Parts: sequence; C-alpha cells; structure tokens
Amino acid sequence: MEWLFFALFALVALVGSAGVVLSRNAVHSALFLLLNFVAIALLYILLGAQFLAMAQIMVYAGAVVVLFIFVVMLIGNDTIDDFVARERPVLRVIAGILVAVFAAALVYVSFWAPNGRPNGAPTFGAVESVGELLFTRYLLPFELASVILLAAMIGAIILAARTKPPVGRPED
Amino acid sequence: MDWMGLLVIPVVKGAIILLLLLTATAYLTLFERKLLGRFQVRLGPNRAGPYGLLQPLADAVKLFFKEEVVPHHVDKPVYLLAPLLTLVPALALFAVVPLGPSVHLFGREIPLSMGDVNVAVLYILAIGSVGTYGVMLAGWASNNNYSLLGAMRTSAQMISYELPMGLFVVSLILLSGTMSVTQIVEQGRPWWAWLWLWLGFPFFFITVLAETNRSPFDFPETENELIAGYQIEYGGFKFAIFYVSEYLHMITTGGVVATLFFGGWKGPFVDRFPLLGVVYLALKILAILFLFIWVRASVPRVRYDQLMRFGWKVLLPLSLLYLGITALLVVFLL
Amino acid sequence: MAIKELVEGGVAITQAMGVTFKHLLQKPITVQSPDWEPIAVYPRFRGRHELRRYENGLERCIGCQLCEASCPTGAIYVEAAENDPENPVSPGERYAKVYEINLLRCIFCGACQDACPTEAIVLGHNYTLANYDRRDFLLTKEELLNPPEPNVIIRAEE
Amino acid sequence: MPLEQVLDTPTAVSYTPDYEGERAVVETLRQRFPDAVLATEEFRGDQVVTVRADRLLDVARFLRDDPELRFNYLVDVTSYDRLHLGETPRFATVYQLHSMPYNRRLRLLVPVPNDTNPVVPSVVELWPGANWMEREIYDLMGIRFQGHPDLRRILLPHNWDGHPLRKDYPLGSEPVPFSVNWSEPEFQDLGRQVLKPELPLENVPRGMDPEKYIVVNMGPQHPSTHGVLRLIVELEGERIKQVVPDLGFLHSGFEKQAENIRYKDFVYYTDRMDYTQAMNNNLGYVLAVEKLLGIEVPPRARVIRVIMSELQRLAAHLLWLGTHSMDLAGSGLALLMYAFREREEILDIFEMVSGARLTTSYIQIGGVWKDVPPAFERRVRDFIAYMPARIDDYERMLTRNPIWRHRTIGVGKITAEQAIAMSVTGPVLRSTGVPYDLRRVRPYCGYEEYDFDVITATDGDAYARYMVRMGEMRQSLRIIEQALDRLPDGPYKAGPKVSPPPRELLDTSMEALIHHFKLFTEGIKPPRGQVYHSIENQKGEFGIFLMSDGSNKPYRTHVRGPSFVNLQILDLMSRDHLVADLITNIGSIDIVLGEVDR
Repeated sequence: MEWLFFALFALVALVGSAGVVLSRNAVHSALFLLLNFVAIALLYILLGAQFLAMAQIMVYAGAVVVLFIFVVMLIGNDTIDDFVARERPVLRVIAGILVAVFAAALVYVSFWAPNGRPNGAPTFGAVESVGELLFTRYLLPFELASVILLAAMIGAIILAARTKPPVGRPED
Repeated sequence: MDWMGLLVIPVVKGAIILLLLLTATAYLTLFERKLLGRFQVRLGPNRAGPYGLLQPLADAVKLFFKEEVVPHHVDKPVYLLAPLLTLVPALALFAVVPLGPSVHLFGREIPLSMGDVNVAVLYILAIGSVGTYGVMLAGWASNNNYSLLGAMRTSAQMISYELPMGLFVVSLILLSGTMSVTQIVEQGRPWWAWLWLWLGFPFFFITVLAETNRSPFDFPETENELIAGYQIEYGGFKFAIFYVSEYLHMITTGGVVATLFFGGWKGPFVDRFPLLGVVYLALKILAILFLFIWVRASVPRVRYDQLMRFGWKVLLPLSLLYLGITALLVVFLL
Repeated sequence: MAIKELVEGGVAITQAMGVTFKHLLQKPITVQSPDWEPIAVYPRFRGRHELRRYENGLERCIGCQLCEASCPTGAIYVEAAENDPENPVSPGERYAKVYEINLLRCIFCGACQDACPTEAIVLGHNYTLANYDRRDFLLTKEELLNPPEPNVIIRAEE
Repeated sequence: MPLEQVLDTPTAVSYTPDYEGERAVVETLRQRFPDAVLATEEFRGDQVVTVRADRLLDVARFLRDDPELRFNYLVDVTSYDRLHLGETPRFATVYQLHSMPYNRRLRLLVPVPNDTNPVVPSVVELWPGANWMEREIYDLMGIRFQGHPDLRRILLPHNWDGHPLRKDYPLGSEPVPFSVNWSEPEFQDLGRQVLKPELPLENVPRGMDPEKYIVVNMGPQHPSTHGVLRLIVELEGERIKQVVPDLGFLHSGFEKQAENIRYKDFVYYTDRMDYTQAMNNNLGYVLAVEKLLGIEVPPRARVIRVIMSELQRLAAHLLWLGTHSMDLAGSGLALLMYAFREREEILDIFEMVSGARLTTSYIQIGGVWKDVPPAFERRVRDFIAYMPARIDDYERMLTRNPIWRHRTIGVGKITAEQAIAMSVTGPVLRSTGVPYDLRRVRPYCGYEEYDFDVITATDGDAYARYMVRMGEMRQSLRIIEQALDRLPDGPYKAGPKVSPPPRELLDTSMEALIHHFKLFTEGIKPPRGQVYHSIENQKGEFGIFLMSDGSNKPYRTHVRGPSFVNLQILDLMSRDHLVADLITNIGSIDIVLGEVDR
C-alpha cells in the first residue's frame, strides 16, 4: 500500500517539476512548484516525518511561493518574457551547466549514496530530533543562515525605506 | 487489515463532519445577516421561510442557477482553480479540531475528530498559510486592475499577520508543552495559565480577524474601494464557492480559537455525556462568531498601509514580548 | 506613549461596540410593508392622483384646464366639453370629457391640486404605483374617478 | 490642477455686510480704470460693474490684490446670451466676487467682443477655482477663455454639436404620450427599444501613462462615488498620482429648462438638483425670485423657512454621516442605519408639512406652500429633545475610535488659502479655519437674530470636516429650538400678486379667483433686471443668478452649486494619497451628482 502512495506522490512531484520548467507563464510555473512542494511534503508524511512535512508546507508553500507570485504580480509577466528572449544564449550555457551538475548528483545518489531510511527511524523528522540536530550538530550552518537572512532583511528594509513614507496620519 | 478502522469510520466521520460544516456555513450567512440586521435595528431576512430560515437555500439555488460566465480576458486554468484553492484549505483546517472526547460506538472507541496529528498546531498554521493562494490567484487570474490590487493587498496582509499569529501559537505550545490539539484540550492548566492566555486573546483575535479577512481587515473585497477586489470577475457558482469558503473559514477559525483558548469541547458533565462536548464546542464557536459580527457592526475599516504598520510595528513586537514572558512563566512557574 | 494609545484605542472601540450592543437590544424599526404592515402617511402625502365628486355624484371637475396649464412637466391632458343641461356631468357649464395623467411624466409636485379651483384633482395616498406596461401608467378619467383603496394608515396632523 | 502660485489670500472673515463700501468700490474702479469701466448699475442692492473684456484681468487683479479691496473669493462665473434682448454684443460673462475680510460683494459684467468667435481672458490664474466654471461656460455657451489651462467640454460628450445654453439652440422636446397620440409611431415601441451598445472612446487623459502606471476607472458605476461620477485615477501601486473627474453623466440641463418655464415651476426642479437639499434649494431659488420682485415675506413664513432649512441641513448631514462612515467601513457598520433612522424622523416631519419626503417643494415664492399643521411643533420639539443623545452615540462610535482617526486625520488636507482660491465653501472651507458661513456673512431669513456658532476646525483634513459637520448638527438643533420659540402667528404667504389666494376666498371673491387664474396661467412677471442671491446650504454656498426680461419666464437662470465647485478640489486633496483615501475624500467633500452634473 505504501509504495502505491509513494509512486503517486513521486509522480505528482515529477509532473510538478516538469511543469515548472516547461510552462511559459511565470505564475503557472510557480503553481507547479507549489504542487511539487506539496507532493514532497506528502512524501515526508509517508516517511513519518510529520513535522518536516508541515514545515515544508508552511515555509515553502505558505511563504516562498507566495512571495514568488507576489513578485511576478508586481512586475508583470511581460518583463519576464522579454528577459528570457533577450538573454537566451547566456541562459542556455548556464542551464547546460546546471543540468550537468544535477545529472551528476542524481547519478551519484542513485548508485553510490547510502539508500533507504536514515538511521534512528522512529524519531526521524520529529520536532525534538530536528531541534536537537539544529542546535548541536548543525549549529554553525544554522547560525550562518540566520545571519545571512538578517543581512538580507536589513538590506530589504533599507531598499524599501527609500520610497516615500505613506501619507495620511503623520508618524507618531 | 482493519478496514473498519482505516477506511469506513474515517469516511463516515468525514462525511458527517462535512455535512455539518456545510450546513453550519449556510446558516452562518443567515446568522450574520440576521444579527447584523439587529445591530442595525432592522429585522434582517425574514421572507424565505419562517424567520428567514430558508434564506440560505434560496441564496444557494439562486447562485447555482446563475449563468456561468468566464470572461475572455482571464487566465482560464488559474481562474477556475482559484475558488477551489480557497475552499480546500478552509475545509481541511477543521480536520484537527477535536469535536469532543472519544465515544464508544459498536464496541469501538471513536475519537471525535478527523485526525489526531501530533503536530496539529503546526498543521493549522501550515494550512492557514496556504489559504492565501485562492485569493491571490483569483485576483491575478482575473486580469483586472481592481482584483489585482485586492490580491496584492491580501497576500501582503496574510503573510504579515501569519507571523504574530504564529508567535502567539508558539507561546501557546510553550504553555501546553505539546503540539497535539487533543492534548491541549485534555490537559489541565493552572489558573494563571488561563489568565495569561486570555490576556493575549484580544491580540490573537486581531490576527485572526486579519487572517480570515473579516472586517475591519476585509481588504481583499473592500467593496467601497476595490468594489469586490479579487471576486470582481466571479459570478454564479464560482462566486458561491468563494462565499462559502469565507464563511467556512470563519467557522473553522472559530473552532481553532475555541479549542486553543477556551478549552474546546470541555464543559460540565462531558465525561458522562461525551456528545455534550460537541454542543459546548458549537456554543463556543457561536460566541466567537458573534464577536466577529459584532466587530463588523461597530468599527470602520483600517486602511491598508495602517494595517501593515499595525501588524509589523505593534502586533509583532507584542507577540514577541508575549512569547518571552510566556517562556519565563513556563520556566519559573510550571 | 504607544501603550497609552493602545489602551485608549481599546477603550474607544469598546465604547463603539457598546453603542451597537445597546441597539441590539432595541426593537427593530423595520416596517414590513406592503405584505404585513401598511405604511403610515400624513394627510398631505402626495401620491397617486384622484378626481373627486360632489356628494350628489356630480364631478367636481369643470374642465377649466388650469391644472394642465400649471403642470410644470405637461403630464396632464384635459379636453373639455359642454354639459348637457338635462343630464349634467358637473355643476358648471363645462366638464372634462377627457382627463388623463401620464404618471411617467408626473413629478408629484402637487401644482395641479393647488391650481384646481374646485378641488377636483387631488393627490391621494396611494404610493404603490409599479406596473409592468407603460400603457398602465396612463391614468384615464375612469381610473382617476375610481381610485383603488390605498394600503396606508393616515396619521393625525393634530 | 495644482496651485502653483503661492497664495497670500487673507483668511479673516467679516460678518457685517458693507453695502456702503460696495458703492465706494464701484467709485474706486470708475476712477482708477476710466477706460475699462463701461457702465455701473445698482439693482436691488447688487452692485454691477461692466468691464471691457481686454481690461478684465487688470481690473480683476486690482480687485483681488489691492489691500483696501481684497476680493479674494470668486463666488461664481457665468454667462448669458443677449440674442433675444436685442443688445450687442451678443455674449457676456458674469463674475460674482466676494471680499471676505471686508464683506463686500461685486458683480462684473464682461461683454464678449466677437459674436461668432467669442473669447474672453480666463481668470483661472487669479482664482484657480474658476477652472470648472469657465469650462462649463465653454461647454454650454461656447465662449472660449484665453489662457485657460484645460479648456475642454466638461458636462457634454466631447463630440457634442453646439452649445445648448445659447438662445438660438433648438429646444429639444418629446411629446407626452396620452390616449390621443398614443398610437403615433414614436410611442409604438416605447420601452422595447434596444439600443446598440457602443463602446465609449478610449480616452486616457493627458499626462497619464497607462503603460507605466495602473490607470483605473473609478465609476461611473462604483459604490463610493456617490452617483455616476467617473474618476480616472492614475495609480502607482496604491498611491494616487492624479485624479481626473469626468462629469456629466447625469446632466439634465436644468438651467436651460429654467429659462423655458415660469418662475414658480422651477421651484419643483430645485428639489431635484440636489435631492438632499430640497428645502434649502427651494429657499435659495425663492429668495432670489423675491429679491428680483423686491418683496418681503410675512414673519411666520420666514421662521418656518428657517426651521425647514435647518431640518434639511440636519437631514443631509445625517445622510452624509451614514454614507461617509459606510464608505470607510463597509456595509456592516451599523452607524448608517442609526443615522438613517433619525433622518427618517426629519423626512416624516417634511411629509407632514409638505406631503413629500424628498422633493418637498414646500418653500414657494412669497412664503410657504401651506401653514404647518398643529402637530408640527410638538413633533419637532420631540425630535430636538432626543436628537442630542443620538449625536452623542454617533460620536461615541467614531470621534475617538482609533481606526476612524487613522483613516481621516491628515487625509485630504487642504489649507485655508487653497480652499479660498479654489472657491470652496461650506464645511469643507470651514474645516480649514475660515468661518465663512452665509447665514452670518450675508444673513437671510432673519438669521442674524438667531444665536448660533459658526463651527470651524483648523486642520482642513477629513477628520476636521467630520468634526465641523457634527458640530453643525448641534447648532442646527439650537437654531430650530430658537425658531420654534419665536414662531409668530399670522399669514404664511405674501399677497395674491405672488402667492395663490386662500382657497376659501375662491368661492366668494371674484378678485381672488382672477388672481388665482392669473397666477396659474401666466405666473409672475418681475421687472427687468438681474440679481444674484445665495444661501448657505448644507454643502456650501448655493447661489442663484436670475435675469428677467420682464416676461413671465426668467431670461437666464444660473445655479451656483456647492457640490460642483467643491468637487474641483478633489485632485488637489487626493494626490499622493492612497486609493482608500480617495474614497474618504469624495465622501468628506460631500457631493450630490444631480447638482454636479447640472
């Protein structure tokens, strides 16, 4: 029974990722990405990692893709089409490199990497284990990531603050 | 395989809950119109059936038999997908709300909730955050300046208010020590914990109003500015889905609030008559819905930029402060 | 400062909610017209036109066409004719052979009833004037002489 | 249209009309501009100076800027066509000026030199408020204004043929269907006509860039434009770059209408111009006709008129409060119904006295239509007794409500100088701190005898306008109470020359019957001349310019509507604000499209 669900969700994830790259419309791409994220979240649930699944939906579906769509809505579709059309040769080279890298990764994972469920299966993906790992083994990357995010946030605030403050009631 | 436990019971339970939920939604529209009418010293709908009880049916029939129009300038797949994307999260949210304690039926113990996930609180937040899509995509796919403005407002609003809401919920998790909604309801709390919880309730309620797009934060629609915002190009059945989702969202959020802050199904004599729990929960939800409508009758709408400023400059610091104090309380008192 | 504002705002909103709650307990002001309750109007209410008669059954209208002349929109049409002395329609020399009012043009200003020297044309109390056909808005003399009973309560002026 | 120039307009307001000073001003003009002043005239207390068109700007600038004169407020600009008067040249433009610090009024007549291509200099550079008024003249009379920044048609479609207010413009009409002509072909398919849909022309106004910014049509079908107002709004995100109002969807041509009906018949039309102001508009028109006739009305009529006028002001403020708060809140806010409940009470009183709730036509030439019924006084006293508590309730819902304050404070802020320069009147002007209220400045109906305050605020924003209107409601109650206390007995209308004689007399007095017939067939015939009279209605200065050629129909009737003039300031108010503020601003200006579209 489990493999049936796995096959289903994996297929959906694949269709989703194919849709991301194949659709010409940026919002459609983002929607396919959403589909992909949801499918992957479901795969996490199959693995018993409910917390990861929820985090996946909350962070990626609830925030990241929303922001993608928000940006696309703000700048409009046309600009993206122009961008693609104009810079196609460069993009092809970059895309080629990326495809090569990912293909190599895929081949490595499929044939040489350790397979199956990670060890410590019962607590895998539970809140406690994730929290513990984050604050012990992966403390440095965790802190680095937060510093980078903080820097990005400050940068965004500075960029945004350049525009006029909203009129209406003067600031208290 | 335990077909009974795995398939039949959840399906039957789901069907019953769905039916109840949809009926409740239909009557919530009547409840709101009646109540709003009384707040405005008028009667509200009273022509369809006794006391207007058939009004939801009349509305439904009207909306079902309307011509289905798809304007030629819309992005058709997304345009059609958007109403569903609002409906599904609103429905899914209710799955983790425990309706009452377990009942014994046909020699089985049946918990009165769809699923008892141990990360239910996170589930609520996650599903709530997905609810943005319907509105946002509806606004974008309609290809209309007004709906686009509505969609942009909504997405910004929902993202902003999810943060303080999430932080309040985190405080709650700290206080309860669990992420399972069933356990949050069932475990006892010391009196100071209740008091502290209720102190934070008004602010949490504000974030809930913003998340459900209720007045005074009803920006996506803002009939006075953006006419109907994201719904402007929708009519008939598709509009009905938006309409139902909105009210469904109110009920499910009411259920979540009642569960998290007011002890869910708990009340006197529940241990002897488990089904009484459902009644208590319904009453608590009703009280919260009353509050929703009361606020709507009483205050003007906040302006969009002020809403954002309030969210980021007042609610977010407040929720952080609340979280900090909760942590201290938990460490020293629990 | 911010906290003071927050508290004051909370108090003000609570006050506003208090006002609405007070009204929740009051009796609704809705008048369920026309199905269950009639509308109360004052005697001077200017509704659908009526032509009056004297006690003895003679028509008050003497066909002087003053109403037609005073109408600012030209909604009245009067055609006068000589009374048959044997069988008079009205007490004067002449009477209105044709008397029509086009309600689609009428603005219910009451100039006709002010102008009428014999108080023949008056604006009655009927306000339910909706119809399905434009022709039905053309009030003939017959309809004016036999007005329908309006579903209203007349309020006291005293 | 922004106000580029720095305005050093005085904002003080004098409450004593200086009629002597007006004569002195005419004398000053005569001496200072002997070549420009063609003629002077005094009629019914109005000072009229005829000025040569090529010297208009010099004279006007002198009038505005001279420290002894300071005619800082351009009340009205209009025009007339003298074709049927047999005078040359054919067209003339008319400027009503008011000096706020000295409380003097003056009318400038400017004969337009060329009959076939009439052009006069524009006064927009002196009084920016002249903009729409001049556009209206251009549209309806075909006089062009040299130096006008944006001379386009304003009310009629841009491809309209001709200028309707000219005397030789054919008067369109449509026969009224009766049974005698019902079978005529033109009535055969009445009500079944199917008009071919025509797409309106795409007209993005000059200076707007739909490629770069969002350009939206707000209206003509929009819930918050209070009628068929179309605003073309250019937005950067939610921020407004500019607003261009497109008017005329409800244009009914009431000025042309007025010229072709008898004096008394136009009273019924004044109800319908601004349907929230029936009593006040009746009063404004009737007072102008009475001024033209040179008659006084009996004291009882005067007091009844004051009561009605104040009740109407109150009713309209309530309507404003309800709709404005709903604009800012959505249909849920219960305040709308509370305000309407009280307004219904006032409409009940109107129904009691006049037989109609909205289109009352109660105030008639020479007095009022009928005496008030016996129950009237008690009814009004009841009303003014409980009303203050109700106003407290409204204030409890809004005045200190943080959301309401955030939505209105600082929104649509204008300065006193801007408001005066744009000819804005009423609560919008008073909210900037200028205590200009015609009930005090140019008292009519005996307003000088009443004790009331002119409510002002200082900030000139939407909140200030709200506070001013709330204060005015309370003042109206005060005035009504005083008026009830002094309601004298006696006749309620003037003699049989202007008002129909009492009905009882018709059966007994032949003379009364003759007067009755004469009044209803011929009407009244005022002497030749022209007057301007204005009153303070709930929205601002409502003025009537009347010209009589001695016949029973006015030769020219011009209405100076406060909604039309006040709406001009919308663009100035709304720039750099957000979309939501545009709604606030429209609501806080308080317009009625029936009058804006004229």
